[in-house]
Amino acid sequence: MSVFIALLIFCTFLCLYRVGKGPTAPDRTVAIDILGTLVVGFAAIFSIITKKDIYMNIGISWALLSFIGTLALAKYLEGRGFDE
Amino acid sequence: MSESIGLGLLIVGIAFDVVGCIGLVRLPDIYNRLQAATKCVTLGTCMILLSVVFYTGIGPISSKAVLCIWFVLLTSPTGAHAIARAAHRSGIRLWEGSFMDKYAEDHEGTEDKV
Amino acid sequence: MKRFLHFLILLVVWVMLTWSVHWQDLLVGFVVALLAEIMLGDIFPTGVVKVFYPRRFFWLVVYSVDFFWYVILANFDVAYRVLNIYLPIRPGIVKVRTRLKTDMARTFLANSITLTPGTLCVDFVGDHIYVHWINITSEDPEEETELIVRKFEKLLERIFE
Amino acid sequence: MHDIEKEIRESKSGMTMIVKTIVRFAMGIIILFGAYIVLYGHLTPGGGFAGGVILACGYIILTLAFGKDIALRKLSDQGASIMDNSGALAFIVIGLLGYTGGYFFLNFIDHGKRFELFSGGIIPLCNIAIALKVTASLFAIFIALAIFGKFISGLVEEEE
Repeated sequence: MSVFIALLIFCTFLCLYRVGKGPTAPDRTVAIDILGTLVVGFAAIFSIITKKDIYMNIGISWALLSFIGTLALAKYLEGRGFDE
Repeated sequence: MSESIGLGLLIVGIAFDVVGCIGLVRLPDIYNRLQAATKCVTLGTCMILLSVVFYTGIGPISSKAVLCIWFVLLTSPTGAHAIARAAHRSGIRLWEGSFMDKYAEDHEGTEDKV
Repeated sequence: MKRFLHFLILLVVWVMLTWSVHWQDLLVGFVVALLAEIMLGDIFPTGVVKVFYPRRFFWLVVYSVDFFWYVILANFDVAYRVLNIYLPIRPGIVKVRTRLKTDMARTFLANSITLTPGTLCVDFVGDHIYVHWINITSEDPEEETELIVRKFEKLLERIFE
Repeated sequence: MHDIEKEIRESKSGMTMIVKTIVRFAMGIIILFGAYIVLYGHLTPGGGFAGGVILACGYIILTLAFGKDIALRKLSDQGASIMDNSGALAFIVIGLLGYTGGYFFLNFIDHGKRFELFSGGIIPLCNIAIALKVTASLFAIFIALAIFGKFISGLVEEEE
């Protein structure tokens, strides 16, 4: 299992590279969106290791919060207020 | 038996995750990156969650994993669509090697183009 | 009808979350699902009701299998393009036309386009979809429509319209 | 009857039709998940604050996807204010009711069997009160910041 976690951490560093380098703001937004989905994978692997269902709660709420973040950033990039 | 199926799904899922993140780094402009990353990471994460179902059998963990698969499948392409539209409207042009851009042509000079 | 269906879906989700049929869990689930239904039942899309007719449900299963096959294909396609040294891509945004009318069908079409080989839905204006295509193989709008949209449109028409 | 579906389809505010349909579809499940985190706070990780944040995020998604008008019809600013205050009041009242047995915050309800849902005494009630307060406050803060940001950018444009 530790091999899989190491590979996922490698993916996370690729995303962080894109967050740091990304020439424009939407590039960084994409990388953050993908990072949110990768965390769900982390939660799933931890729930396999420990056989506890609390990690799946974390996964569901993380998927939800990353969806909100993506929508808010997309709306900000379009140059509109959050409430219109 | 079910554990070996779970292990296989886990390996395939993480392989797709790695390919998606390599695509995020290698491809030239935001739209191509969005394509590679969204497709591969969505399917990869769904396969990891499916392997949870095979590892733990029917029970509280796998029912939550099924809910999570459903949620990721629903929200991930929607987020990709929102980012792509916002990027185009905020004035990010396509990569110079691109072939055509009907969206920019159709909105040339109109009020819609920000 | 729509609101009752929404309530049932919420109750099933509650049972999946708690994974228990003890009377206390079911009682609290009933109350919470009822409250959520009263608050948000009116914005639930009407088109979902149609899926639960038997014939449409059969086509939904067929569509799911078809869609899953295309998703697998899309991933191998992306892997081929990303891991190749020469990056064989020829990207661009094309405009295709759809004949679907209802909101649910259009939403599912757009999300399916995003997850299948080489295409990404950028915007929906009127009847036209702007699609970012990673490897353009034709310039004729009819042929593009045939390649990108038709394969899902036939099934989605039977499910949601 | 007021037809909210037609209004959502025709309104120009908010995001595209795809985002709107997905949010309409997933909204009930988000609220249900937040309620699950709140009500099972004494058995699993979570509790009033975490669940309240998820509930508030549900309303923030509504505001982002549909615009202010439709979201404020689901939870108006007066409604948020009433929810906020009643949450704080309920928390205090639960604490004061402990004096019926002699102490502040005495757990005066029957504890029930272990690991069943109704086993925490007053702790689930406190969680619900905290969740009401957190939901209403976060939603009100979001709305206030959105309006205030527009006000500030208007001032900057005037100066230029």
